[in-house]
Amino acid sequence: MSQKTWAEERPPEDFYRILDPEGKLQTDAPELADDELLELYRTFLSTRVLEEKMLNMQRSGEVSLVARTFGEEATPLGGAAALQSDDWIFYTYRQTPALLYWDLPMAEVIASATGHEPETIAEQLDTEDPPVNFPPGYTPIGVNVTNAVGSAMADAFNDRDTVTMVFTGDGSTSQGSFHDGMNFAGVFDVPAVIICQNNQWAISEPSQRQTASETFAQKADAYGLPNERVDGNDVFAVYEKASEAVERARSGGGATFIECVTYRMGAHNTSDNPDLYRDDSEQREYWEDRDPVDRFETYLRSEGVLDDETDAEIRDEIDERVTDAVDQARSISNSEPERMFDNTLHERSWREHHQRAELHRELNGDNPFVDFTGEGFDG
Amino acid sequence: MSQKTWAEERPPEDFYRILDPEGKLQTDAPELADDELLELYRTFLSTRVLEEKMLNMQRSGEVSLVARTFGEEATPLGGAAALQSDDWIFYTYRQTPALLYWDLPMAEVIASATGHEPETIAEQLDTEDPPVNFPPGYTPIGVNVTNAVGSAMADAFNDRDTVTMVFTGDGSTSQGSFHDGMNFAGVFDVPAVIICQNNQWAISEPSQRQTASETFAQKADAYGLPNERVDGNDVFAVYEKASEAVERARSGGGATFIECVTYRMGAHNTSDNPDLYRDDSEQREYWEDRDPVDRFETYLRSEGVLDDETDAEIRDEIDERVTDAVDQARSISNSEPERMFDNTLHERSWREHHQRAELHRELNGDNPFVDFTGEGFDG
Amino acid sequence: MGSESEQLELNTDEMSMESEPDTEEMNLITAVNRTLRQEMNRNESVRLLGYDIGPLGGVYRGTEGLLEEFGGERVIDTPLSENGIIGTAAGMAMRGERPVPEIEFMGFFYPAFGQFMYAVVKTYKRTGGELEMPMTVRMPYGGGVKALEYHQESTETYFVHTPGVRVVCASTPAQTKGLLAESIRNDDPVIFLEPKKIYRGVEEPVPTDEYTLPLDEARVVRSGSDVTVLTWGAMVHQANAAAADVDADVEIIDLRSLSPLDIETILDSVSKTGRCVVLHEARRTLGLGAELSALINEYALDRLKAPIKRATGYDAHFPGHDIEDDYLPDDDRARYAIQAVMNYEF
Amino acid sequence: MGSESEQLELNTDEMSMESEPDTEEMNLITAVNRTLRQEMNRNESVRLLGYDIGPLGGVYRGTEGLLEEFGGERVIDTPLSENGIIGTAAGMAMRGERPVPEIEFMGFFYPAFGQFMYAVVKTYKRTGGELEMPMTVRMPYGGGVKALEYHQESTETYFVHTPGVRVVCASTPAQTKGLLAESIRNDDPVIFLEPKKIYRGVEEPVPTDEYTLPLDEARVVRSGSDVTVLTWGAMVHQANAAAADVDADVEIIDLRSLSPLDIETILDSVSKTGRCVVLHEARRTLGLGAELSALINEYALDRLKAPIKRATGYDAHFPGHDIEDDYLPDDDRARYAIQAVMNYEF
Ligand SMILES: Cc1ncc(C[n+]2csc(CCOP(=O)(O)OP(=O)(O)O)c2C)c(N)n1
Ligand SMILES: Cc1ncc(C[n+]2csc(CCOP(=O)(O)OP(=O)(O)O)c2C)c(N)n1
Ligand SMILES: [Mg+2]
Ligand SMILES: [Mg+2]
Repeated sequence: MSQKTWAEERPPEDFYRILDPEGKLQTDAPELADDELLELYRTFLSTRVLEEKMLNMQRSGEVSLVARTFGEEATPLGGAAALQSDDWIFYTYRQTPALLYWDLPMAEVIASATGHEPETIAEQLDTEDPPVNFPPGYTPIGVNVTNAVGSAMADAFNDRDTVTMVFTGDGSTSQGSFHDGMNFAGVFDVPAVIICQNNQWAISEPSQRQTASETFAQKADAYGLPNERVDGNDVFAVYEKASEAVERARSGGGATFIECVTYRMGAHNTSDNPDLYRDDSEQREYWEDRDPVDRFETYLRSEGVLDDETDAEIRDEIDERVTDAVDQARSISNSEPERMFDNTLHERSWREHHQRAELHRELNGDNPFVDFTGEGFDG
Repeated sequence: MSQKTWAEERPPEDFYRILDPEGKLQTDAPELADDELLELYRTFLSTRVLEEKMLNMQRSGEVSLVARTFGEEATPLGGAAALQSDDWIFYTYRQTPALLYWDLPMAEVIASATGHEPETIAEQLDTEDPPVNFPPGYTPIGVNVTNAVGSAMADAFNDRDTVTMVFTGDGSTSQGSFHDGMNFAGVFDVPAVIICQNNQWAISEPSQRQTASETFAQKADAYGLPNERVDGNDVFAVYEKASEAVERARSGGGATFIECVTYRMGAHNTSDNPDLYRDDSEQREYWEDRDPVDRFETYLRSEGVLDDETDAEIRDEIDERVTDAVDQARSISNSEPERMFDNTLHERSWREHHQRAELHRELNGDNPFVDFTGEGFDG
Repeated sequence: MGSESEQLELNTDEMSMESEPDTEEMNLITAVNRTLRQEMNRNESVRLLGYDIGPLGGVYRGTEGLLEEFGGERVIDTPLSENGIIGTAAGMAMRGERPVPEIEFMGFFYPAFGQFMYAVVKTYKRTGGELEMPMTVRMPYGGGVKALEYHQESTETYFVHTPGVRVVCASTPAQTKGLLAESIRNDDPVIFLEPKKIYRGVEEPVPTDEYTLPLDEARVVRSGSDVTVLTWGAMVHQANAAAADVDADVEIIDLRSLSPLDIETILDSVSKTGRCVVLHEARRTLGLGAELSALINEYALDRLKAPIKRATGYDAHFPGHDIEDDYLPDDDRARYAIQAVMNYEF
Repeated sequence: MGSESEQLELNTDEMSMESEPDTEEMNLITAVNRTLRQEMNRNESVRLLGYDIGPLGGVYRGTEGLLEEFGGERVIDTPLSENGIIGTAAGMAMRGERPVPEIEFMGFFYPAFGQFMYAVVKTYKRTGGELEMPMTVRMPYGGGVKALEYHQESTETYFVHTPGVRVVCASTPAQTKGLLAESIRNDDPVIFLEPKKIYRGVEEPVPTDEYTLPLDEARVVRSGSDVTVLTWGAMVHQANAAAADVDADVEIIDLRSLSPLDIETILDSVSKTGRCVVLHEARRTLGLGAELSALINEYALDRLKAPIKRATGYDAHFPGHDIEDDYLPDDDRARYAIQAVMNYEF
């Protein structure tokens, strides 16, 4: 009977790959200029630095929970880089590179982990809107897939050539909302790209406990969507297939489903302790050898796009930006308690008015329950 | 802009078939003895007679709503015939032949359309339990697929060799509960057979509006389940593939998904008027030519299993049974109003006790709102 | 059922119209249909989603003719998934559309509860007000039509307990027009309940011009000094019938907005009459009557001359046809409750 | 938080045990774990389902060690779908199993609302009592742990308004053991709420022998003559703290069963004290406090010396960490409510 940890099953590796684990091209590289390549590199690094920093802040209690992208960065990065301004990205908690690539202010990323009310962050951080649209990251999983497809329906019906990209985890494919999003995407032929960031784990459950399908890519069959399966640790492969999908979507060819095979190197988040359920010493080694950043760096250096000097410059710049962002985020003061009522409905009802008054009294040390007529808090 | 009715798209016909539309064998018939063949025939006919009778009862207001299986009978019949005693069938409102094949009393079928409380039917109809288990037919769709898979999980975990079969419509595959059932079936390798009775319509919507997948069968890919696609109007084809699936399930080989392609010849149910949304004169003709009963009858006669005399006997016997069943069902008197509280929870709470008393008073013409102490209705 | 004249009177100044508007006699479902058409003409972002709303025009014909007039990108027949409908509608709303999904029956909303809770009611807050969710979910609700299980439910509690959404219920054709138009124009998500039992039962003159009715004001259907009946939807008509048939001067309030409540109108009325009955189809326990009673207790206890009685559905599953009339509250049950509180003495 | 001695006393005769039972000091989550183990040993049909309940032992470790002891067919890690968990559990229950699904957080139950409404609460009725649905859905609920959105909810209203299901909430380790065991043995579906804030905060001696506590009896935590506080779960401890710190003789009732309610105990208490405060984390509108207030109004109005006040969460989304303490009711808010009703004069 006894089962202590899961035995992992490595998924098939017959996926699309451009850059091999040693950082050598297996086939033609995508057409990217040097500055575009460096932009990818910069995002890789800034993700690592930022997340490392946030991890420290979590340890010291400044932020409450951190979920890292570590080791999976090529997937959100390659996907996001395939988009254009005005496109939409529906993300989860594991796509930091997609946010940073499109200049979602780092301070906002940090702030969102502090647990401040959204209005507080918006007001106290004087930041610019990124060129790509990010709806909110939300906690419940699967939900964003359906919403993203709705977003793409809006584009289709308005004949806009905007594309919506959505990221979902492997575990999240089990949700009804994943099913709905995929199905509606097929029926309405929408300009969407649905990316499954298959890191093989959903908290403590390996993907063989999530589905019996051999690949996640083949789930697209159920919905009549074209699919791709790529090495999720190869930013070129992800970029190329995402670009094809974006192009198809933008030109009216409908939605595509892309499985990016990667691996969750660490804990689910800072509340999690994977030692309890997986013994991944062997897997770790295997996946460390396939690290997306190392691989890309090797390539850049071998192509002469990156040298020690540029690297140092980039790293310095990132350190500075992260430090600034941390300062900015730290400067946010706690919300006014009454904030909790903001943006519930557009207009204040009697109830809202009344409960605000109750809260106000309580905070002032006055008894909030003194209204016995319904008119006690007026005027 | 204007769209008045749907243009139908006939699904691909590259499915498994044994008996061609003319009633000729395309390949070997399943091994069924003459009495088994006649049992199938008898169920075909009794379904038609019973449903016709119920339609009349609906017109005269004796039953409230009738959904017919007309033209689709081979699918539930062939599926159900592949089972054995003690197996389980989770059905919807469109599998009357499955119920009748396994001797679910006709009177119960009729009674369930009268809108009597379940307890009333159970008490007033002195009927025997059928050899196969039927959980209740429930109105919300998709739900039964997950429940059936749970039933099969129970069998698997208890090492029983019972099989659970579940029927779902094409439209119902869009529900999250379908997704969940399929997914859990794959992951837990359960002894279940999931049959999609694809009659190409979900009330007013044709299946091309339900999903972009070319076939329903291929939806199984998403869940790692084997699938079959059969001519749903060919009872032999359905029986054969269902039998293989049942055999696989019973011997520990896990679940199978079977798409049976058929066509809803009539209205969704007696509240529906399909003329409003489909112009199916052409389709009807096509599908009438493929009528499952005609086809099977032709075969039986050509094989000498059926002749006019046997046919007449069977029909007489059915008429008698249906007449009896109608009489039985008609004899059910309306529920005692207090029945509504039965079987909500096992024990009566204060609330139930109290509300029963209120109802009782109301029915007696007494004011039910006279208790102002909470003790008014005691003893 | 008694006379229904009172509730058919339109409180015209409420509609801020000139006197003597042109009207057309119509029933409630026709008012739904006309209002959808009006709003779709008025604003291109209004899109209908649901199953069976296209060529069929809805199982109750609420969307009849709209596909022909507006095409398949405005009247969108979807796959058969309530969660998919609400979830894609939410995505559309995030992009500036004004989706008006139809859920075929209130009792089929439940599979959509995830999207409802996670995307619909929270987006506006979650984005600090940046993304709005102007969605109006239409649902036929309520019993008395001898339909199968889940076709007769009245489960507004699940919505009323939830922040970030309005719940509106119309009781007459003219009310329907004004409230539905306002719901669609409103920037909050709205659950719009249509009492299907009286889709076709009751006709009244409905002004042909555009008008809206406020979402935050209950409507005094009938003034009285002895006892207040709080109700909405189809039950307004039962309350009227009871009022006509009881030895008390009954004030009837049609809540119209079930969430948030117009507490001032409610308290004013009960403070005046000192007695109150709540009449609703929903199950009693934590039906909206519970909140109404609690509010009155909290803010007008000293005005109460009698306990508040709740004439409601019972805490049981909606029963079979043969006894559904015994389950549902009606004018008799309303009358009993009125008499009970009238006869009460401390 | 004030003294917590009172509520830790075990009402031992309630457990029908001999005097002086062996006990072990433990916290609430350990009591959950031990009780699951006990019931799994006692009855082979008890099977746990959920995600992360296997090798991880639950994100709160409620199922720790159980996979190793009972194997993967008794402790079933499922795909990540609440609807799938509840739906397959329902199918298993139809086949005579006693599934005990875990929903990781109450706020993630919503995608399962379809299966819950269609299969769980209705099967027993739908089959005229032939098929039972003996399922116990365990869910950590409630706030105060500085977790993300939907990890802090208290939405028992959705369940309490629904017929065909029991709703039970434990407030101490010893209560947990007796109530959870009884829930699992009970033939009705039970929503079993675990106050995660005090999973580890409070320890008490728990009898080592098997015992059950009734699902239909509220518990008088502390007797008093001036005012009744109705509460449950983590708030019982806040009520105790408030009672210790207020100039009134407070009676505290831990409801234990939120549905159906033990109305007799409630009415007895309020009839005695004449004053009542409800204390709950849930949003106020149609929180269970509404029903309690309405019931008291209906059956004990003439005993009331003051309106009933509801010290509750506000009608807003559960806020960010920075202000969650201002959202949640605590001993202060309870005290204010007690004082308000104590000082009230007609
Ligand atoms: C509806 C819902 N159920 C449960 C959770 C709790 N939860 C958060 S993340 C997670 C695992 C998700 O796994 P996966 O989709 O593979 O994404 P990953 O974390 O691996 O990126 C779970 C169960 C949730 N957020 N939402
Ligand atoms: C959850 C839910 N939503 C909506 C309905 C209303 N409804 C009843 S049958 C039906 C169509 C089902 O189509 P399909 O699955 O193809 O089955 P068929 O009627 O063709 O046999 C619909 C929408 C329902 N019963 N349950
Ligand atoms: Mg994952
Ligand atoms: Mg169909």
